[in-house]
Amino acid sequence: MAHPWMTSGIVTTVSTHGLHLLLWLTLAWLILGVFALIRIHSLPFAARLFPLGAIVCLSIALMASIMLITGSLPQVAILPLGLPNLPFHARLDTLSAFFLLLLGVSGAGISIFAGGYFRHSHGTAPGLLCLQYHIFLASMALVTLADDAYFFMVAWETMALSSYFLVTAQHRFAEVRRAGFLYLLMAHLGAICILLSFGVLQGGRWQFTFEAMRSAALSPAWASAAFLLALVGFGTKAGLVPMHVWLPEAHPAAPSPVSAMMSGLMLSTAVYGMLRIAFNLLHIRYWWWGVLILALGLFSALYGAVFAAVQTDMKRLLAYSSIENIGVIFTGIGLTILFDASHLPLFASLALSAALIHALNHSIFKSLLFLTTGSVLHATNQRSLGKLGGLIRSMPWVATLALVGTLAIAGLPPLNGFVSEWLLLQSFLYTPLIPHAFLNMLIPLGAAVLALTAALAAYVMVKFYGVIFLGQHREPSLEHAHDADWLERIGLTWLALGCLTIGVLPQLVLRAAGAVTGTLLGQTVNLGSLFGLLAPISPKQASYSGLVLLAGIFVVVGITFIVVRALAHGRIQRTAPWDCGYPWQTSRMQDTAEGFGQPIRHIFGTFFGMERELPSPDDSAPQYRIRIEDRIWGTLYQPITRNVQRLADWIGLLQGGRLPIYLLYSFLTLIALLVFVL
Amino acid sequence: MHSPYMITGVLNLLAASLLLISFAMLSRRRTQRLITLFAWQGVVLFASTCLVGYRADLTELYYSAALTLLLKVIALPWILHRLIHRLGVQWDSEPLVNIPATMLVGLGLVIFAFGLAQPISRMATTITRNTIGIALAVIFLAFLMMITRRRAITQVIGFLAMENGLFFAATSATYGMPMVIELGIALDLLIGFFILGIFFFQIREQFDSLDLSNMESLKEE
Amino acid sequence: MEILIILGLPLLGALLLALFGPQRFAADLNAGISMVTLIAVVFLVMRVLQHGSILALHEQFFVDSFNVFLVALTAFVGFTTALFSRPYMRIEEQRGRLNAVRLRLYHSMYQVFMAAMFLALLTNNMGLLWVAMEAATLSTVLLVSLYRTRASLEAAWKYFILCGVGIAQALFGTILLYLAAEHVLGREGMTALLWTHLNAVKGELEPRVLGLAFVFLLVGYGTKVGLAPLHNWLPDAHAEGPTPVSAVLSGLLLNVALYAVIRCKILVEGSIGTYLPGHMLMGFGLLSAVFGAFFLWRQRDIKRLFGYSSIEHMGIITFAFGIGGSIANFAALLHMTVHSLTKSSIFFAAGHASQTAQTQQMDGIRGLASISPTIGWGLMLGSLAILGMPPFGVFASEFLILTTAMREHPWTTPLLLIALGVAFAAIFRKVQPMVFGDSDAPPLSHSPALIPVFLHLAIVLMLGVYIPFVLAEWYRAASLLIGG
Amino acid sequence: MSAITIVRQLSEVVLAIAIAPLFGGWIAQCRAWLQSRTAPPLIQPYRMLRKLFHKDAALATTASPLFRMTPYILFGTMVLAAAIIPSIATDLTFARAADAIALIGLFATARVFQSLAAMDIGTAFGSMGARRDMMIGFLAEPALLMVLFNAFLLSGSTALPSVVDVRTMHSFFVDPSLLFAAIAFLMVLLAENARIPIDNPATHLELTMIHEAMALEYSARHLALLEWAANLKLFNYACIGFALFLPWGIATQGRDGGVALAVAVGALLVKLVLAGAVLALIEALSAKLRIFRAPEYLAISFLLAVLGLLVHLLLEA
Repeated sequence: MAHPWMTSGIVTTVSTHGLHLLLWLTLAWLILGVFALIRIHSLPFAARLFPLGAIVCLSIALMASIMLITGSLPQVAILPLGLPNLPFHARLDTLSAFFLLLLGVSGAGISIFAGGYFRHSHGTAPGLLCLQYHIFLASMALVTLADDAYFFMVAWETMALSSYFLVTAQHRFAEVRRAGFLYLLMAHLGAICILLSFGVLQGGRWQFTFEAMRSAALSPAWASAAFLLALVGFGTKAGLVPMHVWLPEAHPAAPSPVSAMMSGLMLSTAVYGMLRIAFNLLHIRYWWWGVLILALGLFSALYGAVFAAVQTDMKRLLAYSSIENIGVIFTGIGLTILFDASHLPLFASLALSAALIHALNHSIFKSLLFLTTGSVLHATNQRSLGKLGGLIRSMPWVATLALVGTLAIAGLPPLNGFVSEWLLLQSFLYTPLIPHAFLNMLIPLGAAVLALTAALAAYVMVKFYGVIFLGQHREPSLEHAHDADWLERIGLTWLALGCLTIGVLPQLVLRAAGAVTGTLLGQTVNLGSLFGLLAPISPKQASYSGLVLLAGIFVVVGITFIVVRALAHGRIQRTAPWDCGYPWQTSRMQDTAEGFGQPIRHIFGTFFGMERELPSPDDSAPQYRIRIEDRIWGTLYQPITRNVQRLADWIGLLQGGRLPIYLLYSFLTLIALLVFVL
Repeated sequence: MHSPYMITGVLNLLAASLLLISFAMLSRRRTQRLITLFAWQGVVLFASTCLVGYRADLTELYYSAALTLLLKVIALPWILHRLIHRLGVQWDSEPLVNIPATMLVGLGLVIFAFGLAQPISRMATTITRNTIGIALAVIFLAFLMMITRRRAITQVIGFLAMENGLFFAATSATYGMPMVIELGIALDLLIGFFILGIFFFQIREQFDSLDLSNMESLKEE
Repeated sequence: MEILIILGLPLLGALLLALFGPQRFAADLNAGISMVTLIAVVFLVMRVLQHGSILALHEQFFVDSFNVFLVALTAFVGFTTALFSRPYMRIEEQRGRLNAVRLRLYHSMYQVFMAAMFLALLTNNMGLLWVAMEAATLSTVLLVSLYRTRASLEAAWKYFILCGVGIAQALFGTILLYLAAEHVLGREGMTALLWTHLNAVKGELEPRVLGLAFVFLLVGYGTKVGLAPLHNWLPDAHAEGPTPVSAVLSGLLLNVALYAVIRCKILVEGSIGTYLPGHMLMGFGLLSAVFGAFFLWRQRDIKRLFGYSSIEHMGIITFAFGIGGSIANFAALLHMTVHSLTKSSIFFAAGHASQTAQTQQMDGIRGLASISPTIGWGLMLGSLAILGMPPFGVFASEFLILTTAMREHPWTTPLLLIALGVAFAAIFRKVQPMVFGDSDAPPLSHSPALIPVFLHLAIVLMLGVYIPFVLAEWYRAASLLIGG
Repeated sequence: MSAITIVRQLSEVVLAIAIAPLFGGWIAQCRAWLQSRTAPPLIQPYRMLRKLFHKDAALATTASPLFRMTPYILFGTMVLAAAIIPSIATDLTFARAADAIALIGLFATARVFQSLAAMDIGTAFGSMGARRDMMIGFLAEPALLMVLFNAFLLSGSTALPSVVDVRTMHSFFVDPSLLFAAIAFLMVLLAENARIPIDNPATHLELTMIHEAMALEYSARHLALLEWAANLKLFNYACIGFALFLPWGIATQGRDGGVALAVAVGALLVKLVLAGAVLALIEALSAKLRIFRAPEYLAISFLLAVLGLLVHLLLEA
């Protein structure tokens, strides 16, 4: 396509050598990390490196966007590394470029923030932390660039490993260790499934480059097997229910920038992997795959939202909300497969754009929110919602930026969260065109579930923001909570601006997503003009303009304000809040997080394993305690461990300690083999 | 000269006696008896080796016969005797699991061994080829003996008996291995045996008995 | 003439160390000898790389691409282990677990053991191979029982009896082999046991006899490889011997035993023409992998734990050799290399760890990363490497093995994956609390020798992302030679 | 866009702002009649607003800027919504800026801001009200979406102007599925606008109220804006309902000269009068539900909407 930018030389060189440049940038991260080892114990030294990493992030984002717009894709390269008969293949196409863009944009904000975040570090030495951090970034970039199974697996597991070490940075706490163990174990099992999936994909020709897999023609059974394995593998990493158990443990355990990266970036790489296999490596898609993913996605979304609503730890709450958003993304993928399988490419690309944009949005606002929790954590040393409150007065910066994130993740116009959900609902509207009697009656209910989830998300975020930043301080110490320092503010502001920009000018990202859908599905939705309406199918069908909404609200509010001031007056008297005739109220008497979750517990009681401790009426120091548990843990995972234990006990009997018995074993083996050969 | 048949007959007789001795070892309780039996095994081996050597006039077989005489008839039994005197266990007897049953199993093993030896002896060119089965049987019986025994020393004797079986197999199947190997094997055997000798005392001072039932602490509890 | 140096020097060293062992410099002498041996090996390797395989001393010795790489590996790990054992043994001596006399025994036996392994690898004579294996067993028996504790004696005794009996079976197998060979090659010139000659005529050897012979050889040497259910000696010996010995047992002896099995397999497969031996190996391999993995689940003793892990990995390697074919053999050789490097480094770290905590019970070992980070991270990274975490080399070989298995025998992959998964959970849940968390134990008196650990891990890491051309060619030639 | 469009747009907005309180007043009047009370005059709402605007605002000491911004934001969003919804004409400047789904989003934004403001003071009632309001929100939204789905199936669009245009093409044709949808929408409307049977705008008993609980801390001009915004919200919902179910009279694309507009205004007034009466009737006949009966109530509306959907799919297929 002839683009004005093409004239400028840099852009052309970038777009022709994009892949190599990207690989070098990835290497730059690694070098930065190794460099940090020089003064491994000096915190300021490491802290100075993070912004440099952010610069690399920015350049990667920039290049990725250039590639998406003008790049001559795909580009391939073969690295002088890897196995002798299977060197590392790298490939840059629109899909990987899109996810690199995502990585760069959010990564930049997180890295800048990290520069200010890591302060008095206990646990892993700062230099080592810096190394692990940048290895994590680099491995995620390589995952999107890998073009053969081995390279992919290496990058993938390196990602898991580095993030594991980051999660266990404060390994002195037992629960952190437990979380880390659970995380790495699940990650590894997932990786085994992915490996198996590749094993199936190569279709018996023992070619492990993705190129070969693309051209492999699998029988329906094998294709489905590969797809299911991939679903389990990537679903585990993405935190799809019921493979999600590690997520609410691991994300809170990590330092906040790491939680942000895991939630915002790493989960997206899982989405990338799913798309890569489903739409690029597999040559065909069957409609029931779509139904399966759709069901899983919707269930995860609802499950995540409901559990997030009853959390009392702010980072756990965000972790569950990640499960919800991943569910939404996979819902989009499911719809895409459904449309694609029933040969409706336009709507398929609509759903896929929705999924991609939501992945991008999620990475931005979830990073933003996790980082704000980081600032709050630093300012108050509190993670429990029950001990926070009123921070909007002591930390206005964080509070304001967090508000942006809150509104965005709650899916409210005119911010970015709404755009993707709107697109997704739009694509739901066209499901009646799918030629399956039952499906087009059932799937609308899916839309209803999605709407319910979105509204629940709003509920959750109101709780999150209201309890942390609004109201009165639940602890006296919060009076002196200090606001974020300047690096942190820059990082947060960057991400908040991201939320706003995408919300107001969704066409920007719609173009990026369009490039992807163009390559994967051979069709793009109606992109519209950059500042015009967002009307993916046609303005007649449905249209939306965040810009108008934002501007409109501002104008009306402005006018109203002026008018009110002109006609009436601005006089104000400060008084105490209405105490309902009970003047001895303390700040502890505010509504608590548990209280806010109560309607959810009441309505969705069947989801949880709950145990309550109600105080007795004549209790001098009454205590109300409630524990919410994940049912899936007890029903699915404990039995597995129990059986392994039992099996291990049986096999353990072989090592009974009696020499004659051992001799008997070898004797019997000998006899058996002799009989065998005779 | 004597007729080859006669020599073959004698050889077969010796082989049979070897088998007999193995069965006897399987059923003996007294350590001392076992040692004597082991020595007898050595004697039989020596005789058979000499005969084979004479029949196929191979000088190196005489060497290995001499080696056998030195090692298995004189040295080892003597050392064993000294050992059990030093350890003062010459008179102690050990419980055996149900001798008739063991005998029956042994019988089964012998049949199995003969069956196994068919293809081998069919292709062997030696005059003693049909005794390979017996050699194999001796090995199996020694194995069985090791399994059924509870005392360290008796197990070692079982081990040595197995070595004898192997040696017999070597001579009977192939007129013995090349001399280098023979020497190597003998050397290993000797060293191993000395190590065992040292072991016995260490085990004694640690466990104050040579009963294997004390040595069952390393296991999956 | 490198071969003579490689064989003679350790023996000479053993003699020297036996004569004046108690001196202070004994440990350094030990390391020095190993180093010179290593240098000689390097020369030998270069010769082989230039001129291909060598026959020497009336064909009694034979070096081809298969065993030369094992020789190199053995010499290398032998050297690093000697380096490691200097501070380790000194600390043990301070702790009063060993006295000068025992140390002398240790050093000289260490060299004898090395010599025996070199002999086993280099000899062309199946009989000498047997003798060398037996010699290796005897020397290690003394090493295992070095502490003279009840447990170590028990372990050594079991080790001796089981391996002795096993090796006896191997001898019978050798005899049968000789019988078959003599039938073709004749007694004259004693070529009937030379592997090269056997290999030349393997097609004419009587199949049934060789089948029987292979069973005996497999059971015999397999016992030393630690294949389930012949493995029972292995965990005890690993747990109760001094750590350097556990390292060389796991890292080297098992490899050498497997090497013997593979040599036999080449002959037998050539003779009987079916895949019977391969299938036997696969069966043993799978059994060991699965059993090993499940055994791991309930371990309390750190060295015992990694002993079982050796069983599992030997199972995997054996399985790969059983599959046969260039890629599987390649993977198996690669796995041999990375396993012995990783496992020995793990044992180094584990040894220092148990010295720090003054116990081998894993419940007693805590917070290594905070006491002495090098030990802690060494243990952590080593364990992750052995668990097949990329980018470490173990993953490379496991990747190849798994994918080949998927193609050749799909039904085996679930078993292997279960084994890998269980092993991961079992080992990692034990290692993490040892490395992380808090501890109040004092650091070691001598600075631990962890250069070997990180050297090994670095090599393993490199093999994960980049296999040098030389090495690759080397493996290729070897795997072609093994064929199957 | 031509000048006439802008004029049309402005007049519609002004009209909405102007008559929204009147609509609220009219409902109150009807209720009074039904309860055989003497009704307050129709212009009572205006009086109240005027009075509130001239009072001094009493602001809690713990209030943050968010608390003071919220009334303006609420008012703003509602006015914007009024500008987007085709109440008298479809060819408007802003009409395409948001389809029905986006409108729901807009209302959600307003709701979230109000809830946050309610939590800002940190009294028990505020956050209780916020909690309940959000609950109603997430219960109502699925039903609402199903209603829109229904409309989409009928007119192939979720953009209200297109809906109106399409539906006014074939005159007075009523699809059976619309019946279900309409009832569902009505139920949602009651719930969303804090009316009986979910909430009682007249009560000030702290434990039962929802909307009032959130407005508890507001006074003077802030309260005035809140009330006005609430009236506008009700008005907007009514207009959405008209656009979806009774579009006749609205000046459609092309046929929107002065006369048509006049007709449209008249039609709108008539519809409003009728709707007010109906609402009042419902409110008079039904009693307020316990808060935890709300799920059942909204589940029923959801059920109706889905039934409408199925009926449609069945009859079309």
